[in-house]
Amino acid sequence: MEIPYTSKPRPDTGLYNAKVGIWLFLASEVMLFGALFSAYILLRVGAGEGTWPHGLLSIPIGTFNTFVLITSSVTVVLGWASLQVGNFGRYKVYQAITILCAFGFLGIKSFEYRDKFKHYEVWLKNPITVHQGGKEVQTDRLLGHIEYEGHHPYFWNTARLAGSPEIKDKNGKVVKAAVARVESFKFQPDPIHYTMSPKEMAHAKKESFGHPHQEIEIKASDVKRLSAFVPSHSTFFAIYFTLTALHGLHVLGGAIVIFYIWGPGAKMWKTDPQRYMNRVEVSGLFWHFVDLVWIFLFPIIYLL
Amino acid sequence: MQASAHTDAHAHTHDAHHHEPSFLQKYVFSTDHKVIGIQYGLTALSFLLFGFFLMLCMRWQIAHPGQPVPLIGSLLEILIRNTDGTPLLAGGQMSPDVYNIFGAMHGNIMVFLAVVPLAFGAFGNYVVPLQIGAPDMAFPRINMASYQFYLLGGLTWFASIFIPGSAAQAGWTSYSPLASTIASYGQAFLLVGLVLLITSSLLGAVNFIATIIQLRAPGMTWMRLPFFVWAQFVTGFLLLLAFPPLEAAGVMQLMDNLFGTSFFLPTGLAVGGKIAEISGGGSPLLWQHLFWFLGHPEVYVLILPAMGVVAEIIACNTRKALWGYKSLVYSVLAIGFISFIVWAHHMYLTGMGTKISAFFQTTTMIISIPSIIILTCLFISLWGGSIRFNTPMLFALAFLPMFGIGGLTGLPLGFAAADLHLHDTYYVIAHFHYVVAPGTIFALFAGIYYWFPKMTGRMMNEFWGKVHFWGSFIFMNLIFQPMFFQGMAGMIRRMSDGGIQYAQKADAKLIGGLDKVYFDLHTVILWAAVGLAVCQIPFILNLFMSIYKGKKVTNDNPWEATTLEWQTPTPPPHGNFTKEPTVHRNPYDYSLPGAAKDFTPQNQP
Amino acid sequence: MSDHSHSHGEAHGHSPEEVSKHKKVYIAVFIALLIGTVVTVALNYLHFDSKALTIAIALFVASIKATLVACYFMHLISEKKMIYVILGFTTILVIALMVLTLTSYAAFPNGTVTH
Amino acid sequence: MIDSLIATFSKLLQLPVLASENGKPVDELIIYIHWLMIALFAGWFAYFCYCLWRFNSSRNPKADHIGARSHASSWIELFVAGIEVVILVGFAIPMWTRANDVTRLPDADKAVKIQIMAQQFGWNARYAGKDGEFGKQAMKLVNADNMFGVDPSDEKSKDDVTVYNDLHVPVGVPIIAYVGSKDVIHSFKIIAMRVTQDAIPGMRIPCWFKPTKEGRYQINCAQLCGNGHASMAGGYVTVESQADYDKWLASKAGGSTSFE
Ligand code: HEA
Ligand code: HEA
Ligand code: CUA
Ligand SMILES: [Cu+2]
Repeated sequence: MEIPYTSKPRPDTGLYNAKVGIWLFLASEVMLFGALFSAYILLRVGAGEGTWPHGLLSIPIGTFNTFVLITSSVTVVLGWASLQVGNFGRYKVYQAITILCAFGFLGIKSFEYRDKFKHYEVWLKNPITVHQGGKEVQTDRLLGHIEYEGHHPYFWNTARLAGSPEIKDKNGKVVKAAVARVESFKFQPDPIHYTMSPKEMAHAKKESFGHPHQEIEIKASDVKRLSAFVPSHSTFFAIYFTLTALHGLHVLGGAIVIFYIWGPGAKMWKTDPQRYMNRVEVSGLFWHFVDLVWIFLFPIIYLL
Repeated sequence: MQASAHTDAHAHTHDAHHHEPSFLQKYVFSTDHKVIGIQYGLTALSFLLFGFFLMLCMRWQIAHPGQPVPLIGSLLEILIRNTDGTPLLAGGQMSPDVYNIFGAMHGNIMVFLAVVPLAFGAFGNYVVPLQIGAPDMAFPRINMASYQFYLLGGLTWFASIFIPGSAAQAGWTSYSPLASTIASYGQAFLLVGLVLLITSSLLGAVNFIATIIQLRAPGMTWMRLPFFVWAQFVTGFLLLLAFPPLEAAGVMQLMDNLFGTSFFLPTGLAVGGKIAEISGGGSPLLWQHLFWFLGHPEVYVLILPAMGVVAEIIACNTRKALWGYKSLVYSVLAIGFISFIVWAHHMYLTGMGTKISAFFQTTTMIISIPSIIILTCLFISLWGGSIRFNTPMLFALAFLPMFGIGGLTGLPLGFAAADLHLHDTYYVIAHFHYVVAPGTIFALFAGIYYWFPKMTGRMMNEFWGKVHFWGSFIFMNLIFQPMFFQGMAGMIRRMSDGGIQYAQKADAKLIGGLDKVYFDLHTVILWAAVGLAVCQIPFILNLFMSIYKGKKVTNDNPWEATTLEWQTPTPPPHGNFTKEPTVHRNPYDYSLPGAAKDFTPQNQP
Repeated sequence: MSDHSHSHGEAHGHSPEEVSKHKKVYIAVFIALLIGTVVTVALNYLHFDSKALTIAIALFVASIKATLVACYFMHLISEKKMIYVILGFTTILVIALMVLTLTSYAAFPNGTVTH
Repeated sequence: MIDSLIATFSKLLQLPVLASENGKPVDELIIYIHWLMIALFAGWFAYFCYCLWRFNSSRNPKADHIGARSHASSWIELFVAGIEVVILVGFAIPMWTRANDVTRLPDADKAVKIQIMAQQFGWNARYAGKDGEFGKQAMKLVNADNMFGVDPSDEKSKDDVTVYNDLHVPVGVPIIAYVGSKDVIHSFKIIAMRVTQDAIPGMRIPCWFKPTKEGRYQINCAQLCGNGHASMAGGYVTVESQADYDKWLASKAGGSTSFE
């Protein structure tokens, strides 16, 4: 006996197997992202005054990426619709756009990530005076960029400032080279801090527009805590990176599947067109779901 | 349909179209649900044995604090090492760390690597497509991937015991912050393995549900499904929808452990006298919520397939229809649904307010009603039967009172006020072991004895089966019954010394120390556990020897059952049925008035 | 499980006219999604004084967009009953997860302190 | 009559000594539920054994397709779906009021208040001192020498008393314990008082008990908290007369405990 309903729908349910499968899978995905969104809400509601970073992500980039993803979503359905009328060439073109969009999205996202890894917050032991929003402000928490020996380093944290000794294994071979201690570093503070309200932040940005960055020297001994915008910076970045990375993995997975069906798997269009269309539809459903998740992700992490 | 000779010939011509499959294709990378089912079964049984072995070491430690583990102590000393390479079992004695490691691994292995894969992966895979008259699962290759992810996850856990610092030691519940404060990669291995296992069960669940929805044979309407299939169907949904939140939680805890985030770590945490270098701002309770959101449905994943197996065997061996088939089906659906909203009964003692705990107490009481209905239906099914006491039936019958004890003792735990005293004592241990060990495990034994002839064409030995049954039955009760008393008296679980420090410190003026009897019971339990182990030897021998030496079955339906799996050739060929079966009747048409035989198969017009 | 001629399953079941009608719907939805995005972002730059209002608007627009995607791109508007059942349960459960978890935090007795 | 039944049952079930007022409803609840459980089990088990004997295939070679039917079946169905539901749910509702009794906090003004801070592997406690009020506390003041985050500049904190593993409480007075932890989750449990409260880092959650018997009791940790979980048994509560308690409190100097 062969497995039935791989391409034709079962009469009483009206569905073919893969369609049932993908919807079940998506149901489980709903629970997965639902749990993460719950965690987001909880951490956010539970965050103390002035500890939840906001306004640190680039809204224009996020918006652009949203457009990219929406576009890819519409090309998927249009491609599938083209197959419905037997227009394989049209389908090929539409899906090519989808795949390009997918990788475009990931490219932009990785660019954003990179930017975060060398953007810092420093908590000082004693407040200092800096320009913020056109006036002099006393503060012990600064955002900004580090310059050290002419580089903008990635991933620094408090421990990095203290350096680390050489590590040798049993045979005396050096497994990890010594890292030199940092005495002091240059810091270019941003004109804003997330402890400001959105309005104050917008104001500060406007005021400082066109002014060059001021540069200060910070002694390592004055630093209470230093962290790049990495997951351990705060629960905000923790959930930001977790959610977007998981979403990114879905984008990647979806793109690979769509590419496989589009390229090497396209032979099936000749042998079993109905099943081929089913595959396109099913991969499309997954793709729309990924888009749908982003529709919620974008406002809650970029805007709120 | 009973003519095997004819089928064999057919199967052969059918196969001739394809290449003769190689050994690898046939047994290792098979996409045949029956082979995958057997793979699941053997792997899960091995893990079951291993989980039991860990527990034997622990029971020894509890009964003999400070003494080396006999026989294998020195071997363990070599194998299990600290992060700095020193042995964790100095002189073959289990340190508290090792006790915690074994405890956490026992819980995790038993639940995720032994019972679920056996009940869902093995029986579900082997039996469900046969019972609904399908040629295979809806997605055979995904089915294979499901097993492979399971194996990989299991091996990850197994391997983690031997890494420096050894495996996870924060209990199977992995509560944060404890799980994030132990200096070993054990917890990370546990979480990675967990993600693999969740992937496996996700693939499995999608496959099962899609198969049951789509591949039922003509005439196999929903209300003609054998109860076992219903149980698996609901179990599939539990796995599908309850596991993802744990996956999310697992990923977050992995981030906490490896990338220094603070999802579950609050501000101001100070471990070992130092303020932790973390951002803080997280919530330890969030982990508990996400864990138990899975945790509770998970326990029904452990029990529902077992109930399914028992129902099949009882119907067959009483030679009559199950009483209240519809009530059974609706109850199992109700359990499935309600099990998602009772989870916080594991968290009463976190101190959440009266209103929310009233809500969870209500749902907990409500969910015991469908369980009672299921059990009652099975009991009433006995009435008017003609009961055959073969080995599968003995195990199935024993399941009923054992589950009854386990289930009933769940009730006091379900009330926040009573749980105040019983929480985290051996009473809880006894409660759930009554459901999972003499409950589920007995049902699984029953299933093995029952379906063995279908898988191999030979019967298992009845005499040794009965020895296995009576030995297991007696020793199981000797192990778990005393725990109720210990727990009620206040003995707390997860004590590496069996609670002895309470007694030692009990100077004359101290009120409420534990009496010596409760510690003496440790010895009883230890020897009962050893007895239980010995009683498994006849089973293991019987299982493997019967494959070659067992009595050959004389026809495809040795138990004279009605469901479709018995209407195939033995063992069923690739593709299962020689021609698509058509279903004409209810699943349990035993002893129909006026019928020629006392059973009428579902595909008989 | 009424089966109209609408079913997407049947082989080449769609007449070209129908498909071009569908395509128009897809394009319309696409434009609606773009507009929705622009609206959310624009509103965000207005900086309402009420934080709750900002959140409510953003989530409202997002829900509309999500509904559009689900209904039209994913064809949920004309899907089979079985799918509705599955998704219905899922929705209930995900809401239960969120609501019960959050309320249980709110329900601690008086005197509970959380940092 | 009921009381002596309860006392006998308490022994039969191996319930440990009870030394608090709040523990009484807990024990009674446990006992009532066990009566119910035993009744259900005994009934079903008797029926079960009867079936196995009566419907053995040698005694009853021909099965009946339907089995229990007509009157019998509908009666049993009614009995099951009806009685058991009623007992359980009907039982449940009065129990919630009990649950309320157990967890509803007594009037804070009339109670002795203690802050508990669990750590691996022991119990810190802080008393409000003579003035009956705790000094101000803040998270940001928490450091290695000041684990309760007490504001030393606050007058009210001057007479606060902190102890390690050695608690004293007066008999016959409600005690409110605000339970927290500085590292992992522990659980504050005094078995004879029937009081249990998880100690969760980042939270401070109140629970209460009202001791009725003077003497020394052990504090147990009921939540897995690491390799010292089993030996986290060094904490004691001494229940004594009000006078002794006052004397003890006065003998303690103020200040705050540090980590280790
Ligand atoms: C298969 C597993 C399984 C099953 C089915 C159940 C079933 C139930 N469980 Fe259990 N439970 C666990 C596994 C299971 N549990 C585990 C593993 C834990 C501990 C986890 C941990 O902390 O590590 C736990 C812990 C646990 C707790 C938390 C305790 C604590 O930590 O303080 C609670 C509290 O409400 C509870 C309640 C219940 C209830 C009300 C049921 C109900 O569904 C039971 C309903 C059944 C009945 C009411 C029986 C009816 C029978 C009859 C009426 C007939 C009787 C007569 C004869 C048989 C002759 N369970
Ligand atoms: C499905 C779940 C399951 C099962 C089946 C078991 C089975 C058993 N468990 Fe376990 N247990 C747990 C789940 C389970 N347990 C969990 C979740 C915990 C809590 C952990 C924690 O604290 O975090 C726990 C904790 C726990 C404790 C408490 C430890 C403590 O708190 O300190 C104890 C103590 O005695 C115990 C004992 C046993 C025993 C004696 C069995 C026996 O019943 C074992 C029976 C097994 C067999 C008889 C083996 C049969 C094997 C074969 C027949 C092999 C055949 C093989 C081939 C053919 C290859 N378990
Ligand atoms: Cu502290 Cu267990
Ligand atoms: Cu539960």
